[in-house]
Amino acid sequence: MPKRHSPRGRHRYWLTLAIALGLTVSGCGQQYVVLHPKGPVATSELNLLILASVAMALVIIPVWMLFAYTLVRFRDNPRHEGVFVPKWQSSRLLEILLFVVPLIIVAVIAVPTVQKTYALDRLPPKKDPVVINVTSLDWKWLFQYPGQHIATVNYIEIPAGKPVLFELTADSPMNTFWIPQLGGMEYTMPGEVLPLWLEANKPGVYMGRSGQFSGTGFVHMVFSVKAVSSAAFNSWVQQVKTTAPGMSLATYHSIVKIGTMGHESFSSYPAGIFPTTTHGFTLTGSSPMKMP
Amino acid sequence: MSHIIAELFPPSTLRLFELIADVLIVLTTVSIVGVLTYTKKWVWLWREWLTSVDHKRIGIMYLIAALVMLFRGGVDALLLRTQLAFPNNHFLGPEHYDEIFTTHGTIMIFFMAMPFLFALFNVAVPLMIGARDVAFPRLNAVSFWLFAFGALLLNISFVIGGSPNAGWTAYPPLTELRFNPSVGENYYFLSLLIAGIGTTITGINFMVTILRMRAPGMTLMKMPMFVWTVLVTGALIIFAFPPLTVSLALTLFDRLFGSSFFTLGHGGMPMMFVNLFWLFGHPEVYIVVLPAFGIFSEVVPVFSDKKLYGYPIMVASVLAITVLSYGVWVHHFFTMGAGPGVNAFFGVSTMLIAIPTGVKIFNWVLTMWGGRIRFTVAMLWQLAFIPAFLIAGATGVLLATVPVDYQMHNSYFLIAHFHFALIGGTVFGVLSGMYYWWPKMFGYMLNERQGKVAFWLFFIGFLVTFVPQYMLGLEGMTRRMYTYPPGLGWSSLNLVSTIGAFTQGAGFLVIVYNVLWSMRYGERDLTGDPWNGRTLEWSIPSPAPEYNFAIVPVVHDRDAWWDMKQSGKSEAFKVKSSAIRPVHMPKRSAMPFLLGLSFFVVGFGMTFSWWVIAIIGGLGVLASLLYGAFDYDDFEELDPEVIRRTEAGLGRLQA
Amino acid sequence: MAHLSNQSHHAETPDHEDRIEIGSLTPHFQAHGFPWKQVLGYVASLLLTALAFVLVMNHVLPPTALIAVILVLAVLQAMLQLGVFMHLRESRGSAWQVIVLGLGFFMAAGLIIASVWIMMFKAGVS
Amino acid sequence: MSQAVRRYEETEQHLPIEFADYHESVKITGFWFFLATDLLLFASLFGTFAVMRFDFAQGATPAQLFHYGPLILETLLLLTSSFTCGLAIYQMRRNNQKGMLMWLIVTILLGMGFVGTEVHEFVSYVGMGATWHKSGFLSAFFTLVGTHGAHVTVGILWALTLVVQLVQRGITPRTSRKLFTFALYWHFLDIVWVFIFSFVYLSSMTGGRIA
Ligand code: HEA
Ligand code: HEA
Ligand code: CUA
Ligand SMILES: [Cu+2]
Repeated sequence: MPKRHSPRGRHRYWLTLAIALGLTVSGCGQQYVVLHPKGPVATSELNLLILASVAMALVIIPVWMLFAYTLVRFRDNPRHEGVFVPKWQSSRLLEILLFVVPLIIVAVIAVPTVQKTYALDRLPPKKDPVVINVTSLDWKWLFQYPGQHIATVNYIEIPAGKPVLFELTADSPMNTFWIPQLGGMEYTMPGEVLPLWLEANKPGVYMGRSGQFSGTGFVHMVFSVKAVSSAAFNSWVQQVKTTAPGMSLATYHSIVKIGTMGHESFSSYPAGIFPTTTHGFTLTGSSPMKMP
Repeated sequence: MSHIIAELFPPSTLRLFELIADVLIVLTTVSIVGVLTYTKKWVWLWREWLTSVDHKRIGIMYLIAALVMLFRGGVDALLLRTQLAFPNNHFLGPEHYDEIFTTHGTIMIFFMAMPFLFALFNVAVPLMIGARDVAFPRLNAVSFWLFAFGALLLNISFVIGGSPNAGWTAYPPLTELRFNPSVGENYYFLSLLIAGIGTTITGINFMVTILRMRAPGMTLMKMPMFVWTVLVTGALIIFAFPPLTVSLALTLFDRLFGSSFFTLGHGGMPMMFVNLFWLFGHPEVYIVVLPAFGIFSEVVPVFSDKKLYGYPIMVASVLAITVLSYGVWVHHFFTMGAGPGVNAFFGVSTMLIAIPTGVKIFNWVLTMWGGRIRFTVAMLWQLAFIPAFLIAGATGVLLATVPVDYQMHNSYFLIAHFHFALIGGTVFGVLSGMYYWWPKMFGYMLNERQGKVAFWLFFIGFLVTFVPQYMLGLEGMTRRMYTYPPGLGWSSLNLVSTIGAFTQGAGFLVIVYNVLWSMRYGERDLTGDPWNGRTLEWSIPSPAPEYNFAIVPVVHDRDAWWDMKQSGKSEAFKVKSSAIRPVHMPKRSAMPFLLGLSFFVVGFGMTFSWWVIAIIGGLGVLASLLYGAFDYDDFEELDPEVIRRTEAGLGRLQA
Repeated sequence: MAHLSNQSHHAETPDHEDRIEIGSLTPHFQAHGFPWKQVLGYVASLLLTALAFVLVMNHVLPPTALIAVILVLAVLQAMLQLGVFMHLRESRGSAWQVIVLGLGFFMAAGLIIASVWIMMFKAGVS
Repeated sequence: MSQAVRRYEETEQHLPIEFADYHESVKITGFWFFLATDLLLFASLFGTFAVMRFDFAQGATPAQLFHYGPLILETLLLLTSSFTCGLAIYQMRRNNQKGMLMWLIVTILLGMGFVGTEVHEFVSYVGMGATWHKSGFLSAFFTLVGTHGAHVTVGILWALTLVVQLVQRGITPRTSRKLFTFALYWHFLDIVWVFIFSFVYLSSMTGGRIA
């Protein structure tokens, strides 16, 4: 397993830089959710963002300066004086330079991009993650905890410090599942189940939303994520199991109906509403088709 | 009867602001119609314009249509921005908002950017390569009318039946009948299919024109840079539009004929639509930006008084961009989880495009280096493009960084990226080209002072609109939200952005004023070469005569006209009376107009599943095509005497 | 190069660059005697087709290999049609269609292969 | 005068009639480019089919549908029509109007036979309940093969108008160019069919499947 995080020291250095950047640009604020990660995935993505931004700044700022200088120095004046080389149109050295430097910068971004793309695709080798099956519906989020056999709508609780594996699908038009402070988004699509793992570093409440338009109620596809200690998580599960109502197939069908919903929890859910095989998935979700 | 009316005018079409805009357009049309009737110019309009196959006329019609559509799409943008100015705003409801961003995106890309570019293709390319017309003049008119009637079809959706409302990308299953039973999406698919046929023909037409009709001596490596970019744009079009056609047609089949391509059940596979759409969609963004690059490569040398720096490298990078741009489409759906192998491959291929693009940027700066820069309006748009496009490109590279895209996808960061590219690249480019070639099109100049006011308003407004949107993206605001609650930190940035949008609107109004004022008072261009140009279009009078070149020029140098002026041969370019020969000219034809109209009827009928109407339209299509097939009388030899008289009238005949 | 246009006449002298480039790909074309080329092309195409059918009908190879073989046969057949019946290399001036069609085939293959690749998805959850 | 120009003038006399007129020859170039876009159109449909070829849902599978009989017949008809079309062009270049027309009409008849067989095939599928509504696979199959069939149908109609024009006007640079472009179109459809029978039909009859 390759190291997924950069050494602490450099990490903090970049973070400070980011914060300084954020501060100067727009005034500091926690509202820059992407810049204030609360988990390893989001942090890793932010680090890459910063690396790439710095690399881009190294290109852009010199070019801007060169450009501004050119405009001032070579502007036409009434007496047409100054350097004037109307036929100058090539310079081998310059051309090689202008090709090689961007190539290097692209390489500097591309190599970690490839590394991280692979790394973030793999669950960290910590033992058994919490699995949450996510189904996007019009216009609400249905969460099932197959390990705990409970279900919730529009909110989840997760244990902090432990990876959570989300398995994403849809019984509706597409959406994306996004909790900016924990990490990037992934699509929920009918007929496919996509995995996404995230983790919260410490307890807190994080906003989640959909990033893919799915109709008039799409803005209401927000959910909250409450990260709590493992113990608190277990007792929450127990509480849901004992106090919440069960979900029958009829309840599920009423949830599927178009409309928005508040937070709900259920002590059980009917079998088979989350697909185990993909393709040929039916709308009701109740009779997933076998791949031939 | 009443049910037909209810179907045609459901409540959702009664939308105040759209109506205002449409009323404005209708009023303009009516007043034009009135003036025409009053001055008995109907016949003139039909004979000289609607049935014209002259590339210069077609170019001007494209230009007018594009400006109208820029207004239309711009009004949409202002409505969007007004709704988003404050949290929990109730200016537009969700249904209305969804329809507006959809039409805004669709109109701006397909019915503003593309026709604006085609306007400039038509106006400039044949003149730049010393040709009498394009390769297929009649098909050129067909392209235009398919575009125009396609645009009309989309535009009537606001008034009749209901608008599309699922974004310009129209992902199923949201666009499937089950979730979207109104006819709006039918309008979207059909209008784009119809316009798409026209676009494909344009692509072929200009490729063939450029490859087969250059003046003698103009080898490929002596072609003006703009011509090169049009050539590769043609290649992009002919390879990119078929996937679009297929993606649109298949969804339409699902909707109208009950197939199961992208449906929720029956083994439908919505992601295949996404795949096909972006197989087109990514090349499309280069289709709209490469010609803009070409325009800059013409404008910069002229106003720097200097040869284009690094022409061969420019050509090479254009070709590289073309080829690469086919291999990157997955970057629009990294987050659809095709796996790390796929994502890494397409992430890296996307980044590679930065290199040839960068080469072009450097070359423009180096072209100015050591020149004498004149800050005309055409040049100002170019100068604004460079810093803006650098930001667009840099943020594009951030988006190509796969894990970063997981956080940025569909956020306002993306919205800001592509407006920087589309406005900073394409819109600045076409406006630069419009100011540059205006005298060649109309024979008079646009007022420079007014043009500069418009430029500064638009440019500053543009920055004020879209820079805050990058920050909104980092704050987690996603696109296509009709409203947002307070307390997320989004409010003030949104307000700033809205103010910027209205500033752009003001800039646009000044452009309109600039055009109208100059029509009356603008300085006439008597020389045909007002900018001290370098390419062949400046060697002939403004506006160009019907036959373009009395005598086809012979090219010896890359900057052909510049070379003639430098070597003192421009006088010799005056026409020798005895050298004038008859010119093979295409004849005007009603077929293109009627074909477009028939397609419109087909589209309208299919939208409502009124098959009788659709079949009538189909018969019209067939009849037009048959007429075209059996019409052998479609060109004439222009009498040398006419040419002699015209040239003499322009003072261009050698004694 | 001389100033061609000065003595230019519409029907006779090159008005267009490609007419000067001509000779780069001259048409080979035969109009006398028996159309051997066409007949041989037809026979060859029948043979290729028959081969594909026979291979599949008798399942001579494992499926994957079989599919590969018939695709190769299809490509050969396409080249045959292009060469024999479509006179691919004939043109007046440079044979631009060779380049454009070549690119087209390349893109078409890329489109199909890449689409299948993309749609295979991650194999489950790791 | 340069060597290139001289070479041009030498070759011009040897140009086949459809290339003889400059303006007409430009149209041939254009038609080739059109074929390139049509190629991509079919590629998009092939891609769709490739991706959806196992999405049978509750619908029929290839094993239940496809049979060698109609497939062999269709293939033979189309390959032969490609050959006769080639002969028509051959006669056109020899300026043999009668021969040209005869082969052209044979081509049309063979094309009609092809379309008829295909329609029959489709009708039998639908009779078995395998409509394109049933599954993604059937949608993709009918659309890909149907688009090809529609192209052939358009080709037949086009050829009919050409017969009229050729009878009316004889073999001129213009009519010959039109026939030549028709021939390009026709052979192109033959190529597409080769890929259809290989990739759509035969591949699914190999007994296995590539995932
Ligand atoms: C004119 C239009 C245009 C142009 C030119 C571009 C150019 C680029 N675009 Fe953009 N893009 C769009 C229009 C455009 N884009 C649109 C409309 C969308 C969204 C559609 C939608 O979803 O609705 C989009 C979306 C989009 C995405 C998808 C994001 C997402 O949905 O999650 C990505 C991701 O990779 C991307 C990347 C790029 C890149 C890398 C370039 C590159 O070509 C940029 C290259 C240029 C430079 C990099 C600057 C100059 C270079 C140098 C000075 C050299 C040195 C530089 C380096 C070493 C890096 N674009
Ligand atoms: C070339 C393409 C192009 C251009 C030029 C523009 C121009 C503008 N765009 Fe647009 N935009 C897109 C292409 C383009 N856009 C696309 C493809 C989308 C995605 C759609 C989707 O999600 O599907 C999009 C989406 C989009 C959004 C996101 C909506 C959302 O996701 O919720 C926003 C929001 O700010 C926006 C704003 C603007 C603004 C302010 C302008 C300004 O530049 C406009 C300038 C204004 C004018 C030129 C108008 C002038 C008119 C007047 C002054 C008359 C006033 C009269 C009356 C009000 C009656 N655009
Ligand atoms: Cu910015 Cu904390
Ligand atoms: Cu892209």
